[in-house]
Amino acid sequence: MRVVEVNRQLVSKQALRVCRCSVLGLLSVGLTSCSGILAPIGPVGAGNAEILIDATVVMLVIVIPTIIVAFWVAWHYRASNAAAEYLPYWSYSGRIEAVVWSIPILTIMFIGGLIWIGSYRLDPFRPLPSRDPTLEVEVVSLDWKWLFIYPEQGIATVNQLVMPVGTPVHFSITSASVFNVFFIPRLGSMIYAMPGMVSELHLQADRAAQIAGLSAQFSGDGFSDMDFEVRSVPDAEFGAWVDGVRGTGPTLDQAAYSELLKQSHRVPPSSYRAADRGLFHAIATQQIPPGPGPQPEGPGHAGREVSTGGSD
Amino acid sequence: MTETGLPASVEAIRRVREDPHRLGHRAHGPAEIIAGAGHGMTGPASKRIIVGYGFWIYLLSDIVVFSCFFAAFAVQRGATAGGPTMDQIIEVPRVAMQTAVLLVSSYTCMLSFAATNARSRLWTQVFLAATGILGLVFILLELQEFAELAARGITPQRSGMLTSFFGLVGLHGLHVSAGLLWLGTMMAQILVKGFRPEIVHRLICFNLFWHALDIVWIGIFTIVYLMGAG
Amino acid sequence: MFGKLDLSAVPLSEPIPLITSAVVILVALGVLVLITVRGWWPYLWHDWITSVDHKRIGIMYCLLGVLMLIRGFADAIMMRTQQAVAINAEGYLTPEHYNQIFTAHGTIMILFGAMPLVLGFMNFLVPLQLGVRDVAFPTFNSVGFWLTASGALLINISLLIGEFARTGWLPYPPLSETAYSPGVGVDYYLWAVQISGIGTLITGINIVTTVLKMRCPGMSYLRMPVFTWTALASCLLIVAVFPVLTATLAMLTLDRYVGWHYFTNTAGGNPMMFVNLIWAWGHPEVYILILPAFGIFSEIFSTFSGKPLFGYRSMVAATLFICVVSLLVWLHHFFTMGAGAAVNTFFGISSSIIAVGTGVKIYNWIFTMYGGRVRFEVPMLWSMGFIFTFIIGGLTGVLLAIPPADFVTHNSLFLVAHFHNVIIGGVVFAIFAGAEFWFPKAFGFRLYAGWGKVAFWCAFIGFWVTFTPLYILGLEGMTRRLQHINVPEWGPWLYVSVVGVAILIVGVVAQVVQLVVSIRDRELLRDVTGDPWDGRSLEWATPSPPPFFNFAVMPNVEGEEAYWGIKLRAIETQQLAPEPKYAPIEMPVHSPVGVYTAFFATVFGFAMIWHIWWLAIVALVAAFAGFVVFAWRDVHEFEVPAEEVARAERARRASREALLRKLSEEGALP
Amino acid sequence: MSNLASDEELPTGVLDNREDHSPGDEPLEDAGHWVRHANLGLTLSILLTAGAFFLAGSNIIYGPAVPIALIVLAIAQMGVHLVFFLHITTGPDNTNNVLALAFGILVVFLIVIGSIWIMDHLMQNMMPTRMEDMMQMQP
Ligand code: HEO
Ligand code: HEM
Ligand SMILES: [Cu+2]
Repeated sequence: MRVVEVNRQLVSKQALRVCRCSVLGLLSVGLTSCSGILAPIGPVGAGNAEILIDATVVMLVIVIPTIIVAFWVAWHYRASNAAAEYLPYWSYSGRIEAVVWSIPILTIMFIGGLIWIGSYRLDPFRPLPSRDPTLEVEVVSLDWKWLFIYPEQGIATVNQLVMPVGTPVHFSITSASVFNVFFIPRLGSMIYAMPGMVSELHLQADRAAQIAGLSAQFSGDGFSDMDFEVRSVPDAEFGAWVDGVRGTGPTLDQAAYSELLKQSHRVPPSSYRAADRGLFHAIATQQIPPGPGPQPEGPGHAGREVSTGGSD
Repeated sequence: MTETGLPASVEAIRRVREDPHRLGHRAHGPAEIIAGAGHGMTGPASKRIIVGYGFWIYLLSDIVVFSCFFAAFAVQRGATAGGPTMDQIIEVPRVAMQTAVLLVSSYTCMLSFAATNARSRLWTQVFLAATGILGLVFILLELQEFAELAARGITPQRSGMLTSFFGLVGLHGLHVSAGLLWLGTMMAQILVKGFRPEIVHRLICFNLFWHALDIVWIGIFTIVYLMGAG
Repeated sequence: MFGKLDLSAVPLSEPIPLITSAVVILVALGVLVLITVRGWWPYLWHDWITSVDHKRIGIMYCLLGVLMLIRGFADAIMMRTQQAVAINAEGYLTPEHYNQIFTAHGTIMILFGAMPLVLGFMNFLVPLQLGVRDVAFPTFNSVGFWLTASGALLINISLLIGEFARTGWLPYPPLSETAYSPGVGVDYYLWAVQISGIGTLITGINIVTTVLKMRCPGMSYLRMPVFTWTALASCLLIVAVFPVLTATLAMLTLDRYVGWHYFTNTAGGNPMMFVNLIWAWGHPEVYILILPAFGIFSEIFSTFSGKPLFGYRSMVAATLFICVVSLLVWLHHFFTMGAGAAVNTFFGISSSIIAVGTGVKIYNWIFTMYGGRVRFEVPMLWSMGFIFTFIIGGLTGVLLAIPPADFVTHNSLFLVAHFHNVIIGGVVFAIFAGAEFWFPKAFGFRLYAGWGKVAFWCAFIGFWVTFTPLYILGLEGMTRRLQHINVPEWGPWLYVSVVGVAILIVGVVAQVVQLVVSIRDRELLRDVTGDPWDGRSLEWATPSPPPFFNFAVMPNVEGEEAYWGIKLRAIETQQLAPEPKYAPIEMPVHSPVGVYTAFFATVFGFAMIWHIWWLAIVALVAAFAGFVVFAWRDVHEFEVPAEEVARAERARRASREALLRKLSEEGALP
Repeated sequence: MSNLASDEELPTGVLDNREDHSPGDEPLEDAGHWVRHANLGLTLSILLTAGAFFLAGSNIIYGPAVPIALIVLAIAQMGVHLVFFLHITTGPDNTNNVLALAFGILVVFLIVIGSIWIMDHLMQNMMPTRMEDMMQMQP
């Protein structure tokens, strides 16, 4: 995405939001708050939402008349309507067949183009254009919490992500146990977190906000609480926050990490004053073995897993 | 609406003249009823063909099972997890031996069916027995290979690559073993019952099965062994 | 001796599964006692359990499907109520329990509810529509059905003994590997699905062979009814992709049982490969369900419009097009896994291309009604409900097929709403429509329309009230499979959804009442002619219910819409075709091999799940022995004497002649 | 008529009485014909197999092309098996068999090639070793 385009999107944001709300309103036939993926606060999310809405509108243009015609035809040719002609043998018309095939084909040609361009433009691996330097964040999904390592700052957090406004963030994502999906709805695109793999995602927040992130792939009993808080803050505040974190809390060394590896529910946000630089790499390449999963069950539960410890 | 529940037909018949061509309802000329091959005009095919064809469809689906194991092997070839690599576990001479044995067994299998068609019980049994013995040799060679690998600590539990290797080769071996069981049963049936139609139909199927296993083996020795050794 | 199994496998501390299973067991016992007291066993055994008649097997498939739909629906009610009460709270279901419920719901609904129903329809209808007497392999047909029943039984056993998987209906590793799911839940899943999958494969092979090799004289490909075409396409997909399921599950089984590394997250295992393979099956699977549904609607639209299907050839082409293209779209279920833009583009475009084939069908149905005499009988109501619902569901499907849009909707409730929209609006509506439509054919009397209409409206409104909120919640960022909700703002929509479920419950009740009322009034609703809807394909040429040999004489087809042609000729000439010469008919003998195999398959599965190795071996040997005994039998067929054939056929002719007389008495004829 | 008398008599119709044929079955010929057929098939297979094993162990052709040659030989040999052992031909009596085979090959092809393509891209994009390289490149 070129810078100009990003700007254009920023300018048209207001208009876009009106459009969004109306489509959403259409869907919900009622009042609804404009939040979620149709109220993005970053360029990626804006791209996602715009494509979603454009495609919806284009298809509705075909689909609504289709539905109306279907019901009109059914009603008009009802058996009790003696006024309607009856053509008991009419079952073929080359011209209609041609139209019937072309309407969907043409629609899909447009959608196909959208898919093509959109897939490349919004490829999660593709860096965002920006004059500001990119912030690196390493993300590890654990049972059942998220670990964020800021390699450049040398700090780490659990279940909280703080990022500066207007700065692209490059996430390198892996998992230390099972699959999860890293997703911050209002920033846009999600991507899988997988053991032994490093997926990448580029996101950016355009204004200061406090929003939520979550796992979008079921990962076990603690999954429902695998959400984390996301704060986008002005640059200065970010610096202050980093300094604050550096000044407090424990360090993330092997021992602390192996504590994290154990399964636990509802882990409150916390932070580490210092994090091992090579830790993420060691996790991703599985030099540190992945989390152990549920601990051996107590007696008397043949074949059944019961709540697997952890703080709740 | 009439009371008879045939509103459309009655109305249609009234207006049949509106469509003298009966578009889409033209009869394709009176055809006499002929039982035959199921190609549309002739009615259901004979049992022999139905059975053979059904089994053919089954075989295609079985090949799809194999294709998944092939795909897994292709994907996990490099996943040695620090363990042995492909070229360290392959012994080409034995594979050549196995291939030869299986190929000849395919040949004898086909001869057995030629004998069946010539209604020779003796030769059918002889060639089936030959097929079985060759199949057994194949299995023994494979077991020997697996045992030797295991003795060197090379087991499927060692790495993803070995898992997919043993999985693919073992699946084929399992099929051959099942084929042997089937073959034994068939020989007993011929002995007891002779060439009844249903037994001949089963022999057709067995023939198909055995040849299909040979085709799969061609894929295995090429992709796993020959290409792995290189 | 009993592997991992001991008394503690029964979840004594959890009242819900315990009470449910107690009730189920009591009801089952009650039914068994009733059967015994009434002395129905011989009838059940000879005419149903060991039957190899495709119609009986079809009906049993449907019965199984309906039972499982109800079970799945009960799960759905629990999930919806749990989510409504668990807002910033724990709700009444623990995660362990809730996670089993959605897994069981998905698995049961798709593999043991919808699949058996669809297979049941195919079994019942394909030979009738082709004008033949049975499927290609009647005995294997029975094996196939009973294996599916065996899988369903295993899943339901898990309610009481042990637990079910807690992984989602497609058990992604590493979560489903032993390290993260040490219990027996995943093993139940694996064996239940594996066994029933093999049953499905057998049925698929059977129907492909039937359609390709066993048509009555004159039934060329382009004269086959569209339902049969869709059955063929669906079964081709079964034959193509169920082996993929078999292979994938076998690999996961090897990982779990002998410590191999196909999909583990260590030692070179590759969990992404599972995702890849399972969707290579999973995506075509949903088209296996929807294609026959399209077939059902095609028959209904044309019958109730009193017109041939518009664009028959287009319809066939679109069916085959969907069949083939559906084999190359599977990646759209994991766009967000990171395969990159090129791959996503390819699979995104191929997915949306499916909409072309589907769109053609929709338009052809509309033009079928055009110029017709549309009768709004209950099947037609379902069909109109389908058009509306499915188009919207398809639209959201295409949205999901756009990778950048999927990047924010994947695994959200938007997705959940999409697939319920197409599955309920497509498959389930088709099943209800088809049930109304062919019920008289199967049982000899019609269903009472009044309650049918109530059921339809409840289902239609209930569906939209239940699932529209989920679309909205998905757009709000709510993800699927949440046991409790931490965002109170979502609450109102979840309550609305519960209201929808309540309406659906009323619909289900109405459906049951309809059945009861219809059985009570069956004499009033009796279908004496065998052609209650003024039908067009060959199944309506037989009496209702058809004799076990279907056709006294194989019809000789001379054009499209075989029965329509025969019927019009009869009306035109005011007489039936001349009476044929009756000949004896060979029919396959009944055989217990199906239940026998399935019994040992169940035992085998159960033994494997609980690591009772000796029992597993015993079961395998017993199953093999059974097959050998079966292979040894001498009598495969019995002869129906010509007189019996003649008697049945003359009764049929008499009723048709009466109908013709009535027509001319009414003066309806030109 | 070499087929068994006990099998039901095939009817004569408008088409050739053997207009349909199932794979693996031997169409109407005398036994000698099929033995010759089998001999030919065996000979061809032996040649192709020997060729494959020979090529794999030698450097007679350009090394990197050896796998290609092996695959071509394998395909040829599968063809030989289909024709000589399974009696799949292009005749009209075989249309359905060939169609089924084509469908099967299509499915196998889609699954194998599709999986390899997808998995390749996934690994390319996300193997952590790739990161390792990048880290080494950094100053
Ligand atoms: C019967 C079942 C069924 C059917 C028929 C469909 C139909 C379609 N589905 Fe859906 N699906 C089904 C069942 C599922 N789908 C899923 C998930 C799913 C996902 C993955 C989303 C994700 O995980 O992130 C995508 C991309 C699609 C796409 C589509 C498309 C493009 C169609 C098309 O076939 C729709 C075509 C129909 C249309 C378009 C309407 C009619 C056309 C007209 C009127 C012509 C004019 C219109 C246009 C040209 C647009 N589906 C899942 C989730 C599984 C899970 O994750 O657990 C299930 C179960
Ligand atoms: C009758 C009304 C139905 C209701 C109210 C209902 C409700 C639900 C709910 C609440 C979920 C869980 C959503 C979540 O993950 O948050 C779900 C999942 C699912 N449903 Fe349904 N459902 C219904 C019918 C069906 C039918 C008929 C089918 C298929 C034939 C089906 C297939 C599925 C599948 C495959 C899942 C996914 C399971 C998983 O996450 O692993 N449902 N349904
Ligand atoms: Cu799909």
